[in-house]
Amino acid sequence: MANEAPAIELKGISKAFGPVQANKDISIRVMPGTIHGIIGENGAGKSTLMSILYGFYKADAGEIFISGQKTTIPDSQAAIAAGIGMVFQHFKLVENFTVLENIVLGAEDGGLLRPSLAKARKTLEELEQEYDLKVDPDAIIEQIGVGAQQRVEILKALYRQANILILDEPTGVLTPAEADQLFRILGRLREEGKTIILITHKLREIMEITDTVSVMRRGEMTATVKTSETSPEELAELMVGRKVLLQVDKTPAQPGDVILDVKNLRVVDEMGVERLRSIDLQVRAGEILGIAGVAGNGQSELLEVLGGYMDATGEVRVNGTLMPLTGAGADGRSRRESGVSHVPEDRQREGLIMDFAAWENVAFGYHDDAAYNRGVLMDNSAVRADTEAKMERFDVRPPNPALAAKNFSGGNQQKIVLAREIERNPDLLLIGQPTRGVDIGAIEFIHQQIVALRDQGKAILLVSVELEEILSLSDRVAVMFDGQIMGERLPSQTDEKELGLLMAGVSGEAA
Amino acid sequence: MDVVPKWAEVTLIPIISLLLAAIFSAIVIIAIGEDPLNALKIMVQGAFGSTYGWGYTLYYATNFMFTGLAFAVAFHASLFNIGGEGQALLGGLGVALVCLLVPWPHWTIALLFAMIGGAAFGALWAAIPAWLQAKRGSHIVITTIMFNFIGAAVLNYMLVNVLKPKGSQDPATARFAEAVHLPTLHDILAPFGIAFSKSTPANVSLFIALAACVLVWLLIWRTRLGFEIRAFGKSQSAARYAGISGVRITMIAMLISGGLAGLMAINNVMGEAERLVLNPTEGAGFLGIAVALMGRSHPFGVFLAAILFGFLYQGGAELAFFTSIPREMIIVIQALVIMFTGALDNMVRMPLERIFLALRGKEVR
Amino acid sequence: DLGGKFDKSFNEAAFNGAKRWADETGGSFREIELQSEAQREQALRRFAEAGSNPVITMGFAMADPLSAVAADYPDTKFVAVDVTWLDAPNVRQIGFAEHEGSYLVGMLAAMASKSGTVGFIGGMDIPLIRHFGCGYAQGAKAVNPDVKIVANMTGTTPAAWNDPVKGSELTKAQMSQGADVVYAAAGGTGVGVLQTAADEGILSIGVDSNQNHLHPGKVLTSMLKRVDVAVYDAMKAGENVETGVFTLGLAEEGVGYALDENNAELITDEMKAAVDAAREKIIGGEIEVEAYYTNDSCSALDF
Amino acid sequence: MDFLTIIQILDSTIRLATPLLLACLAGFFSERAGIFDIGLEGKMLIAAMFSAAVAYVTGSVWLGLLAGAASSVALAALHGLASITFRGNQLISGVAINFLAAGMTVVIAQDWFQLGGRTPSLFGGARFEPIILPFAEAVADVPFLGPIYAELLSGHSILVYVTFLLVPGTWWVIYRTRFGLRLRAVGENPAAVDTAGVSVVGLRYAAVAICGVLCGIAGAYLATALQAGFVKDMTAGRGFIALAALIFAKWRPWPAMWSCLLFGLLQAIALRYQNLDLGVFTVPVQAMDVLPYVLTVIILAGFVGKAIPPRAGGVPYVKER
Ligand SMILES: Nc1ncnc2c1ncn2[C@@H]1O[C@H](COP(=O)(O)OP(=O)(O)OP(=O)(O)O)[C@@H](O)[C@H]1O
Ligand SMILES: Nc1ncnc2c1ncn2[C@@H]1O[C@H](COP(=O)(O)OP(=O)(O)OP(=O)(O)O)[C@@H](O)[C@H]1O
Ligand SMILES: [Mg+2]
Ligand SMILES: [Mg+2]
Repeated sequence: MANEAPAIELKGISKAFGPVQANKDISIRVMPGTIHGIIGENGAGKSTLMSILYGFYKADAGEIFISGQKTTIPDSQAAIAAGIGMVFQHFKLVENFTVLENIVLGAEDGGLLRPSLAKARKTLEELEQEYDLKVDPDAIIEQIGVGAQQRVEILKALYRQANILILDEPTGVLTPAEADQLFRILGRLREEGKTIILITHKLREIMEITDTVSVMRRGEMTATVKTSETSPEELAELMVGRKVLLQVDKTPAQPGDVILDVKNLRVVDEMGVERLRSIDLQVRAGEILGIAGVAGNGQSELLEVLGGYMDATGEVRVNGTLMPLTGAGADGRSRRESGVSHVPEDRQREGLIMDFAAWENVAFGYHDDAAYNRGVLMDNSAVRADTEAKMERFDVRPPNPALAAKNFSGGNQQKIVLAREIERNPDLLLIGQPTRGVDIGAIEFIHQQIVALRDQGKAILLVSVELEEILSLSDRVAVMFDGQIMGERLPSQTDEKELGLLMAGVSGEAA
Repeated sequence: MDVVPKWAEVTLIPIISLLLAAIFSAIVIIAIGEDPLNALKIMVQGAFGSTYGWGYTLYYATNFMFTGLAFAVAFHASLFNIGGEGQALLGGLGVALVCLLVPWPHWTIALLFAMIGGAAFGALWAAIPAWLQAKRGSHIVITTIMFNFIGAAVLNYMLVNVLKPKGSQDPATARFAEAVHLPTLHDILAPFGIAFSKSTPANVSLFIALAACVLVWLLIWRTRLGFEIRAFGKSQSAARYAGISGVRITMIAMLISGGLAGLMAINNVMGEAERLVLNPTEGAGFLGIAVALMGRSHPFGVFLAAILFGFLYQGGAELAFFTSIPREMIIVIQALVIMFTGALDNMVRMPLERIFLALRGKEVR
Repeated sequence: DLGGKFDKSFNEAAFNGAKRWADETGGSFREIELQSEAQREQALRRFAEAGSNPVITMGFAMADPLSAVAADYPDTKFVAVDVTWLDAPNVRQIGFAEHEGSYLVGMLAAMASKSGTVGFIGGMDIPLIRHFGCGYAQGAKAVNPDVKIVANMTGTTPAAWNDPVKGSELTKAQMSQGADVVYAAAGGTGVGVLQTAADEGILSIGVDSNQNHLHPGKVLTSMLKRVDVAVYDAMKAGENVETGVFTLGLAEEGVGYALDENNAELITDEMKAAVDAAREKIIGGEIEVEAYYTNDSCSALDF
Repeated sequence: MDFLTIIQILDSTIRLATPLLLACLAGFFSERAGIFDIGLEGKMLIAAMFSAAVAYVTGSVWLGLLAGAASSVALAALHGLASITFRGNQLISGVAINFLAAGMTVVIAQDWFQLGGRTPSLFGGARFEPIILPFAEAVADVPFLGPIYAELLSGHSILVYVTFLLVPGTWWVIYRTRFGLRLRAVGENPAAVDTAGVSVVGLRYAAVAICGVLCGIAGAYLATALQAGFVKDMTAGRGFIALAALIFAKWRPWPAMWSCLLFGLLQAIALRYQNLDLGVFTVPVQAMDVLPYVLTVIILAGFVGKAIPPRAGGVPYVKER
């Protein structure tokens, strides 16, 4: 193996976006038939580096060698020709196209569509057999789950006969089950002799599947080690530059009286499909109720109803007072007034306005607050000051209130949302996917904040597809499947396996 | 993450863009066998060379400020209100009715009510498309286009069949009473010992337009409502999460927008013509779109763009007086200005960015 | 007027009059085509201050600005075409009896029509145009009491003056209603009317200046409004042009119908005879052609 | 109203709908590729002027058509430069192009012909003559079908038939060819096209060019088929109506045809029945004049509902900032 040429070798890659040096003189070599992990904080430069390898961005300096040959990759076309495929962090699919159309796009043979599609359909079946990548070729992308969408991205790469596959934060949006399936697939691909680069924030995955791993910090490659010769703790330290607690340490909860009381909650969407079927649940002061479940089983709807912006029938009580579920009073603002804070699942679409400056985002939703206003006018300087304080306390980087939300990394974007919602010290905090796409340094911090809030005697409803997260944070775990609550467990008395079954719809008794 | 510093953004880029527009205009003028430098001299002289020129420049600018602001407000809510023309027409009707139906004792009171009338009619004309957009999802671009045509017909009907004085050949209302004539800049500045040309249409409305700029700025950047309008405009999904009602914002933004467009009438109808004629707006509503977009929907930008177009209008008129350059040449120049300052700005910005990057290349992290 | 020079009718006629004067006398004149309402007054002052004398204005829309400006320049003479209702000492106001001219072409239309249906296509729906239509209708009815008159306006926005496509469609629509002679008083839109009439083999009638040559043998005639003459005379008179109100009707040769080699074979002798007779009668006052303005309505045609 | 009248109204509908449909399809290609275009009006106008001018000078309508298309494509290229290459504001660029055309046409025409921005009237070979379909005369007297064929279908200029053939053509290109797939994709998510190794810029320029050609034909149809020459501003707002029709049709080819025909029909009716006499009172001409617009609004509010534009529409494609 030593004398064999590396599948990929990068030499002295540098890239700046305007003033930001995203990559500084980076060199790595990845051997064929191996899985190479890349970890690093948000904004460390991982995605940029890979985008350069895939010809999406052009490097300012540096050389690329593919299996020994020096290769210039001016655009994605060249990358594809060189046998490189990439699954981006934010998928690059045409939402209203079918799976098949997305796969042939750019790889059609001939001017006419029909033959290309027919051929693709055949190849697709073969690929499905080979790697059990199951997707309905005629499904519309926006109607299939993220897991399936990601399989489409992988199929896209394989359809283009990629030998080198790059995955940027592939499991960020997947359930454990889906993640395990993904890793089985990656395993197969490795056996086939394909080379894989895996960017992730989850050390468990690194340890589980990679052969070698590189660590990036502030645009530089700080270390490359054999996975077998390292430990999560060491990696975490390399990555963040300090010791990181990988487990949440929390005292047992002292539940107080009921804060959130939900009875027979139902939601029917405009297509007449039942999204929530008679949900009953309670959250007490000083406890965290975790809602586990595969994405798309009603968790989002539950949060939106409780958050006040989806119509529903049934009863929702906060501190004993009935919340309107339709018409006037059924909106985020009134909910906030009655002591409910909400960290939405999708920070980029709902939690933040990406074009707004950080300080505007901190005021967002609370812009009526007396503290932010002087008479009829808003007191922007007050908001800015408050934002600086919050950024300080939540250690948002860079701590610059004037910077637009879109220019913060995912982790820091999430911190801004949390700062806004937690600092209101609400009676009830609704929080969805708190650490999706966020680096471990930030995860540790966010988890601490959540627990701290609980210890102040607040009620917290946590929705996450990360079982690990659910288990480590929650005091009680409820599992949702197909708009229903399949069962409730105590973290101490259950495990990922049992929950996995519940999430798959195997009812509590059976499990 | 902007590379080009603010000062350059607001000075260098527009100036270079204008230069480019001027150069291309010159090429066209040469092509039709005229002398561009002379033309430029005439335009600048005519527009800024005398209080007389200023009077007209500011008069046109006033119109554009109103319609520009109107478009900008709606645009902040990501509503593309092409209906400024029709809303301004109806505003004219409102102003005319106010001025004709009541024997006003003094222009101040008349102006106050004329403003209410104009704004109300303009807002009304915007309200229907707004409601259709908010409630029925009918595309506001179509509905406002349609309402421009409908507004023109309404005005035509009112003038020809209702408001036209009997026996007059001119499809226009009677002249407004002396009492409601607005003081011109001449009247206003005289007390301060400033001799301003007597025969220009610029009038108090100018100051109302300026006030409107300030108020709109406050509204958009300093009030809760403005915050909500911008939030809704940037991300409807986020607005929904925050409990900002889309219907409410759509209606309010469009009402304000239509109201501002309608307000224009106090300048052209009450201030200048002092009666309501056919087609009193003469495309100011459409030009407002360009003015707003060029001004980046910021009141101050709108103000500058409005002055610029006031200059082009007045300078253009002078050009027509003193040369045989066809009047359509002015439209060409306007087009080039809009193109270069509004749409091709990156053509200037990109090279500048490279320069500035090179300058501060050292201090990159 | 905002219509613009070379509209092939009204403003162009004025321009030609001015040119004729310039060519003959070698004198010079300055002209401006307005593009905005505010410029009406502006232009008047500009010329007055520049010492132009007389200052000639075209179109009724100049009346209002004139009333404001004229007084400020007492020793400048103004000539206002299509304006008759101002009281200003230094303004020569020239009105045309368009209804009389229209009456004559109306007669010709009715006589030339085989179907007994004639058409009228106006530009923008304004009183002046109705005035044309009204005279036309009376003329047609005079020849053939039960003639059918199809009247249309092109539109209600200024675009109506420059929409030949709509002009064509209107012509076709009127043909389908039986019209076989169409009178166009619609500026640029008229170009489309005459064109379509020629293409479809029916007759058309031009307006203001002689448009017979546009489609030789296919334009029945043109209602002449001798703006050129008026302008020419005014310029000839120069500084000391006589002020006051002048209405140029048939008697003054201010209006009439065009007869030239292009339409010679279309106008039979008896048609000519009949029309000329009517002309005399109108001049003699035996025929009273009703003007639309008198009470904003028209007995012969309703709009 | 009698059968023949209906035929005549429909006949006029077709003539009025043709330029709308051409412009509408033009906008279709551009906007499906993610480039908003409110400059249809301007492109039609300049094409009308150049087609008429060149047809007059050369005496060949086909050369005229060519010139018209070329001029329109030139403006389209300018729009592309602004909105694709320099990622400018597509709306401003569109507005500018409308102004530019409105001014340029008159300035140039005046400079060439000294007719105040008109072009001389066209005769014979310099115009598109109506085409009489085979046996039109023969079957003309056949009851019902005869007139439909002879009056309604026959006797239009070649461009009309081409235009209506373009509808299935467009449908086929967009939904059945590789180019169509990529075009739709680039309008929905350019990043997907880019990462698939296809040039976003290339695709968008292609779309804009097609838009230019179609607008060119539309302008030429106005000036050399419907009319016999150019008159300033002769497009009279048809570009905007076409835009409305496009949105109305939710950016789909067949509905685009129907909505254009609807607009044409409404206009034809309005032209045919001014001053409708309802016995009690007569509807004023103004009311009939705006009928098409009023009905559009009503239909829009009543039946069409939300129209979702191509997702990437109007936003320049930027991957680095
Ligand atoms: N398109 C872009 N334009 C400008 N700057 C960018 C762009 N993409 C990334 N950057 C800058 O480059 C730096 C590295 O970004 P990159 O996406 O590579 O980080 P990352 O390691 O992928 O972060 P994450 O873990 O959140 O995915 C960021 O801090 C950002 O400031
Ligand atoms: N267009 C851009 N301009 C400036 N910075 C950008 C841009 N796109 C991404 N970035 C920065 O690059 C870094 C990584 O961004 P990336 O695209 O990987 O998503 P992200 O920020 O990691 O979000 P998530 O963590 O949810 O994936 C962040 O610092 C982000 O702010
Ligand atoms: Mg990344
Ligand atoms: Mg990330």
